[in-house]
Amino acid sequence: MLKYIVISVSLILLTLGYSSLLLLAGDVPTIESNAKAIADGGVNLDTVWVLIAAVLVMFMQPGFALLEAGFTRAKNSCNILMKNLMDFSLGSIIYWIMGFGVMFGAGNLFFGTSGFFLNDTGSTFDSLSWSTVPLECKYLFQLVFCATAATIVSGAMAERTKFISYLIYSVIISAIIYPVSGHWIWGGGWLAEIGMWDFAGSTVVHSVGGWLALTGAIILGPRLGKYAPDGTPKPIPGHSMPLAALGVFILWFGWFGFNPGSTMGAITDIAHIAVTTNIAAAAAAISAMITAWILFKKPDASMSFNGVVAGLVAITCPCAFVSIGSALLIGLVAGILVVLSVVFIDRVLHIDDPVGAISAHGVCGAWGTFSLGLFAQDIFSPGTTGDGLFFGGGLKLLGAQALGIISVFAWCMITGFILFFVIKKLVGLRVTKQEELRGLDIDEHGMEAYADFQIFTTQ
Amino acid sequence: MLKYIVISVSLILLTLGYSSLLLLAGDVPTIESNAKAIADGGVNLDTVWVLIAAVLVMFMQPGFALLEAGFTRAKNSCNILMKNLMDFSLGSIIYWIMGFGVMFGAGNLFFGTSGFFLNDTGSTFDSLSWSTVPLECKYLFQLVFCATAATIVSGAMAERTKFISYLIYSVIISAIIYPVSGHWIWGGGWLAEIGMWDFAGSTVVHSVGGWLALTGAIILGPRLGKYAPDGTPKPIPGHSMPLAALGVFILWFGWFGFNPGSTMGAITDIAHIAVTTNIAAAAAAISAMITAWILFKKPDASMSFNGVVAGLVAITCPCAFVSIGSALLIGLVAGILVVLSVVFIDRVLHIDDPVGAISAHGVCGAWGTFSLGLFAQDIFSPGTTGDGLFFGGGLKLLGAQALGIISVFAWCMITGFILFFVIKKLVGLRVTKQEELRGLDIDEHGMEAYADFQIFTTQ
Amino acid sequence: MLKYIVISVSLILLTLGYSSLLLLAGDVPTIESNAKAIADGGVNLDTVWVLIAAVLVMFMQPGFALLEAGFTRAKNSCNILMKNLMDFSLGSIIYWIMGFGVMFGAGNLFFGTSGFFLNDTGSTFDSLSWSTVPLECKYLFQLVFCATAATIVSGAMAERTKFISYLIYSVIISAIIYPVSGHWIWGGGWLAEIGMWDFAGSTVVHSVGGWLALTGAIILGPRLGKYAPDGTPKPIPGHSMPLAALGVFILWFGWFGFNPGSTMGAITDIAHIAVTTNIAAAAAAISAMITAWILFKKPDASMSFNGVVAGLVAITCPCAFVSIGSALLIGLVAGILVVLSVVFIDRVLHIDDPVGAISAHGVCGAWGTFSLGLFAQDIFSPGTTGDGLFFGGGLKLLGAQALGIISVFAWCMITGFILFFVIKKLVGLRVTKQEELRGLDIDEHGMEAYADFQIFTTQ
Amino acid sequence: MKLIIAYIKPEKLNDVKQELFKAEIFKMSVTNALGCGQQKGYRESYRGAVSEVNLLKKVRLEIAVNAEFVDSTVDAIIRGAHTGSIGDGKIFVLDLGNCIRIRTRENGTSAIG
Amino acid sequence: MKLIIAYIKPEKLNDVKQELFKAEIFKMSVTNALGCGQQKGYRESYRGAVSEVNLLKKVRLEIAVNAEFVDSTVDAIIRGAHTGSIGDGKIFVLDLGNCIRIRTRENGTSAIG
Amino acid sequence: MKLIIAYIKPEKLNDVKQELFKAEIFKMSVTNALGCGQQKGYRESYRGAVSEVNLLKKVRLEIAVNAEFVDSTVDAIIRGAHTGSIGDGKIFVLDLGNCIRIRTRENGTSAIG
Ligand SMILES: Nc1ncnc2c1ncn2[C@@H]1O[C@H](COP(=O)(O)OP(=O)(O)O)[C@@H](O)[C@H]1O
Ligand SMILES: Nc1ncnc2c1ncn2[C@@H]1O[C@H](COP(=O)(O)OP(=O)(O)O)[C@@H](O)[C@H]1O
Ligand SMILES: Nc1ncnc2c1ncn2[C@@H]1O[C@H](COP(=O)(O)OP(=O)(O)O)[C@@H](O)[C@H]1O
Repeated sequence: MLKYIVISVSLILLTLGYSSLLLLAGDVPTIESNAKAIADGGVNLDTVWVLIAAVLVMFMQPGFALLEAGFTRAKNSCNILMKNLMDFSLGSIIYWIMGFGVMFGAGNLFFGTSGFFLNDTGSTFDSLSWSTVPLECKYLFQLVFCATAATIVSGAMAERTKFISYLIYSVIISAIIYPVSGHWIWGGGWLAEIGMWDFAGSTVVHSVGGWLALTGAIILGPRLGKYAPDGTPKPIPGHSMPLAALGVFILWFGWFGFNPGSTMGAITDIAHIAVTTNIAAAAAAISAMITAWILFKKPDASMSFNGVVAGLVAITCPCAFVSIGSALLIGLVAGILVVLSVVFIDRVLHIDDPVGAISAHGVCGAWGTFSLGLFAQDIFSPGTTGDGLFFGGGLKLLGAQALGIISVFAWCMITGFILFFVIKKLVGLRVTKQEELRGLDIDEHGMEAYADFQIFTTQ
Repeated sequence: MLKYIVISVSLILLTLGYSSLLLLAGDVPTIESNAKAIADGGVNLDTVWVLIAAVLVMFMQPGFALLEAGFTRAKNSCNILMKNLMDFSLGSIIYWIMGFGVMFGAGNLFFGTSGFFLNDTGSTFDSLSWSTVPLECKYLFQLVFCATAATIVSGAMAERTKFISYLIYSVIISAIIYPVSGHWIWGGGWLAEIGMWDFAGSTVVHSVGGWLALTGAIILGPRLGKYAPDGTPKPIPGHSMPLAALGVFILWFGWFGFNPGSTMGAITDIAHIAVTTNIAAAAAAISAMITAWILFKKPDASMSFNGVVAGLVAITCPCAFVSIGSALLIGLVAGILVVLSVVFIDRVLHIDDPVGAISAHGVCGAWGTFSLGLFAQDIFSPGTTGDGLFFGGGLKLLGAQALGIISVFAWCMITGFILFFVIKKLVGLRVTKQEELRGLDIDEHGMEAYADFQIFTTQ
Repeated sequence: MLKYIVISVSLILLTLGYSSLLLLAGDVPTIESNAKAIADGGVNLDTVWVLIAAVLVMFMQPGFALLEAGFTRAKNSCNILMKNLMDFSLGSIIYWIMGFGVMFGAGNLFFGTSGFFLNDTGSTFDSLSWSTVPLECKYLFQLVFCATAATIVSGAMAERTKFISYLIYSVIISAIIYPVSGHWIWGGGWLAEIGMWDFAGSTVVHSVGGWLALTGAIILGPRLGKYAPDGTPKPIPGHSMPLAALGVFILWFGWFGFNPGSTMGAITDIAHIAVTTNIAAAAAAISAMITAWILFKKPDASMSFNGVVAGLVAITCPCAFVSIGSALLIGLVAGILVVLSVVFIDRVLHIDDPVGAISAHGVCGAWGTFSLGLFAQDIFSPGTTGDGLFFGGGLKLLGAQALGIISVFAWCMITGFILFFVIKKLVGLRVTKQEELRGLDIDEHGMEAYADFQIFTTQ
Repeated sequence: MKLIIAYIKPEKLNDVKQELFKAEIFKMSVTNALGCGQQKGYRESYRGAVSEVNLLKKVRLEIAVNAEFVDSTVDAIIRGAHTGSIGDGKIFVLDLGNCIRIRTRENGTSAIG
Repeated sequence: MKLIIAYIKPEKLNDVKQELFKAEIFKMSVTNALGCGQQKGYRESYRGAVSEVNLLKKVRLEIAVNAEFVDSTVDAIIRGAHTGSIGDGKIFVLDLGNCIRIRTRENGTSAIG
Repeated sequence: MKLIIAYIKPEKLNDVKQELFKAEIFKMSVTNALGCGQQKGYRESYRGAVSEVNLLKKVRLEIAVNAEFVDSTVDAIIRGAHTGSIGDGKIFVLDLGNCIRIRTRENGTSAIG
């Protein structure tokens, strides 16, 4: 490690921002050399910030893994952990090969057609040129977003999906489905043109994950024993609330990379974004708890955990454009919404989503995107969104947001159904009844998650 | 996300630190424009650092949650997790509405009377003007400190406190109790005037939490079965040492935000602070282990975990003002103290503190605050604390520290007793015997933490 | 906290990088004052980055603790957690007293002979002078590396080693074994002279841990029941795959401090390093899974977890010097290698390594170091490694790498055998049969890790 | 009085309980057990080492009934647990000498229900 | 020889053990069980779906004694476990044909103690 | 028909199973249990509070056999579980009134195997 830099230190210093150090040591500093050094230092700082933010978002992977594992049964834990590990691993490679190019590479209004393997021929990544950080830093930051969208689906399809089928799904979402709609909004595509805004991805990331989860859960059907013959939902309690709680806290922690990091530069706006993010999560945790308390007579812990995620998902789109008070309201609504949505999907639609992914990411992602049209205030980022409906900005922004929500919903429903249908026909989507009863760990992975413990498998 | 910045990039650059970039692009840089750009870059860097530090401290929430969950029984896990989640959620909102103003807003020597809702009329937050970061960044950093104080109490009151009562407690501490004594020391109050120092909050944060925990545990009384009729303490083992250990490691990790972040600016002092923090924790872990080994004949893991926390709490006050060697000694003493204190509180006082919060935070917080009066050395932060007793500075600093410790103790004991007494009268503080036996999870939350496992409930 | 800075703010500003702020406020900025402020700001940024990186690496401690705890039986969990806690605690102190001096202090080609207690007489730490950060920051960053090497061993020796013996081992590795070979490569020793490169420590850190683990596991012998009388290996499943998975994700997260942080300065290269690190881990996770799938007919989760670690270990040496594509290949090979190695060590050598530490750290550390000789490309860090074999650079680099691998292997095998042999003679290395059957938690620590659960101990 | 012990497939517990309730048997005790019988186990492998698992998860019921209820209880269990495939389980019937209700100290046949 | 099986409330295990020790019964075996009896269960809900839990946690004791100890054993259990409220539990007494100590191969009444 | 209940040391389960298989006993049921017997327990302390643990982990076997197999079963268990040290365990033999195979409704001696 060391010698490398001993030798190359002057080179690095010269090219990467400490020219001033060398100058002090020998050359005489000039106004121009100072200006250059300042600019280089700024790039270094931006890189440090965006890299750290990316790393925080990467850490959301175990957050999702634990939340999903905790909300499902012990006999399927290895399986859900492996799915979470593998979608990130496969995604890392596929997004490098193809996804990043499709999303941000130069192309048309619908998808990028260049920039595969991070191949940059100069203007390939103009859609990201507003950030000063190196291309690889941009790739890493965007990759962890892609992985977030991908991993959401595993929760809704938990405890019954074939492992190999999940791997195939994983590749397709990272290569095509996520990057294409991402291109529409962040890659210079048609929704951006129309004036839709999604600061850190309520729609781009979370709704995409949520709606794909919806298609997956529909095609799969519910877990054995989830619904009585008369349709009454039966509880299938998750096996570890401590793991789930830890998962939720990790997600909250990682979201401080997700939202503030989406500036992709070290500007003081990150403080405001962090605060709106935090207060929305807090408000949603509380409102979800209260809603559950009213509906079920008890403050259900799992619903409060979903509340946190719901608040975070909702504020992801508007975090940079709304006041703290608005963020609190957006969070409050998200917390109520997620509980009602979980109950509705379970009791009325009879779609079995073990972890509430559809509600937290799909529904609250849509709510968050929509809420920007209501609560946006021009003062927070002058010259961007303009004011929302509640602040006198009229329906223009709201309309664009609604169009964005609907288009992405349609895109995901169509591609999701096709994808899962094809997988079902080709390799099958669901394990056998016997495998489901015994647990996917034994049959898919040949092992148990908790070998020293006695696990109930009465359901 | 992207388009927002594509449009506003020049605005941001101009106002937030990359003026140099623009200048390079078009305008000619001047000495003044360079100086401005340097200052702006410094603010950006400060903001990045303080925000990251705040996020690390925020992550201490699951640290506490896991430590407390691990040290208590499986049948109360949902409950303790919910308490930890909710004190942070409620705190986030209350501290924004009121707590931050009471603590740092302009007011008198005893409490702030302005700055509610972060409303800054210019000189409202003069007490924090020494830091360059945006007000919202200061709020976030201080909020996570408040939440730390609040969450300490849940551990000492675990396994028997009514959920609703805990929520009420939570609101009051974040709104009043913590901010008031905090104002005395950090908000320009009377203890600061007198010359008491508490760099990162051994007293401001930890002792406050610890002493409130003490009042709570006294008023509640011990858990059923904790003491034999003759007063002999019986072990009620915690249900998961791995979760507790993870909690402790997370706390250690988060403390690198807690202490070094309290510079509230990116200065090289953070290295020294990080090192003193780390070595005190290490020393305390070892000395707690050895003390337990001598007393109980075995190196009790739970005591070593408490040792880490004790060392961290103790070094929190003096971390910026003492040498590495002194930090090691302060940690060593803290590790011994925490074990003796746990045993004393349990065997002699018969106060039931399931997780050792009173000892680790109250007692070791006091010790850490006191130790500054002994070990301070002027050279580390010239012109601040001056030298402590052991370095020829006499008793002046020690006296101020002692006064601070006592005043905050008195404040917490009085307000704590009043608060818990009132709650007890109004809504009750403790669950019924039947609920305690069956576990708070089932009766307070209607669910179990480990649905697939068979849990012993023979105690 | 606050007052300290209120008073000292001008002092700090003057000395630590915001001279520009003051200047703006009063003095007139000059080109020189600007240049000075830029340089100071650079040092501040470097310090922030390296400190954060160090903290991320520190967090790898619970990563290892959970991975090792998860891969072993519930009855030994307290023990393995305590070992992980104590090697870091002891290491923090010993490395300050002695290890850091032996590794980086001025001395000869084989070890440092000065710089104990961080005592710097001016040129003591010339071997680290290429980094601008304060000495204490360097110590902290290097300490967490040392602790990583130390903690690797606990996994391979798990479930049968006496606690006190492990503590002794821990002190010796942090004081002598790790620092000496570290000096050879990073402290200006003979391997650096010869032209061996190890960017972030595939050999310096991981192989050292891995080879010591090998000697320990050999001297200890296998766990009771690990091998049938005819030598057939029997499975002794780990007790918690969720904890293990979380451990692995934490390691992956922490590695973004480990590798990019090894620049010990905030330069844009960190983006490239982060990306190579990530893609190698991803590739290795996938290739390990596929290898296990082919060999055992099922995608074993534990092997995929080892795969992640293997990929990270392998890329640690070459991360700054190879392309993304090369990193992918290096990871792919590491993932295959780790599975084959685990199987070989288990089935053929009959050495019992419960967590696969020898394979993941020893073997893949060697592979990573070797791979640099194949894949290095001068363009990534001009003037350092030069090109490797596959890029036309011939065998020179490869030879130096091979020599480094072999020398460190020899050093560790010799000192490891001596160390464990001496400990065995002096205090004994292994617990009794009865203790091993009942579990180390009860006999070594007098407690259980999962008091509320019923644990199987049929093996 | 008789003591009936039944080993059934875990996932059948609910069905068996329903059938017992229908047969007006409301009292029972349940434990987890591992069973070895005609049902084939499965292979588990961990890190390449393979083991045959032939102890499969079962649920053990213990039901004390007065002699005249034995048949209806056995029938109810069979109705709930029967799938026709190997592993369905066994029912054992033992003589029960006495039965005492702790709460009231009643004993004999009146204490059972 | 008799085999005594008792179901008690988990939190009463320690008291029962004390009483048994006082009655000089030092040997016993304990398992966890779920019991269904007169004691009402409780409602659990998870994410809005409700279930009636009527299998409550119980502890199962198994104690083999010579015939002359049956009464004192039963009395001891009742003394330890009795609270007077529903759910206190049941004691079953079965005939025990033989008892063998593995260590010494002794059998019959001398092997029991 | 007889019902054999055996308490053994957990680590002996595999050996006992092997011996039973050799003796052609392929059916059994296993539960975890805690046992109190001649074997001394140990002291556990948690945060300075001490408790005597005298309930030690045991494995409980339940094996229903036809009368003629009782001896060979008991012998097999002893062969597998015997170490000669305190704590080796006990075997209890009870009369079994009836045995029913749920899958086929067979009962009596033919249902046992
Ligand atoms: N002779 C026996 N002794 C003890 N338990 C038995 C015996 N026979 C069967 N069992 C229990 O019943 C379960 C089901 O037995 P199995 O032979 O698989 O069922 P089936 O006869 O329906 O195929 C076994 O797993 C075991 O727990
Ligand atoms: N007939 C029975 N067969 C098997 N177990 C029984 C029977 N009756 C009671 N039990 C066990 O005893 C426990 C206590 O029974 P319950 O009727 O609630 O007690 P009580 O008679 O004191 O009210 C039950 O939970 C169950 O485990
Ligand atoms: N009278 C008994 N009633 C119930 N269980 C018993 C009885 N005697 C022994 N046991 C069981 O057998 C186990 C071994 O008994 P112990 O007396 O320690 O064995 P040994 O006679 O070989 O020394 C005990 O832990 C307990 O589970």
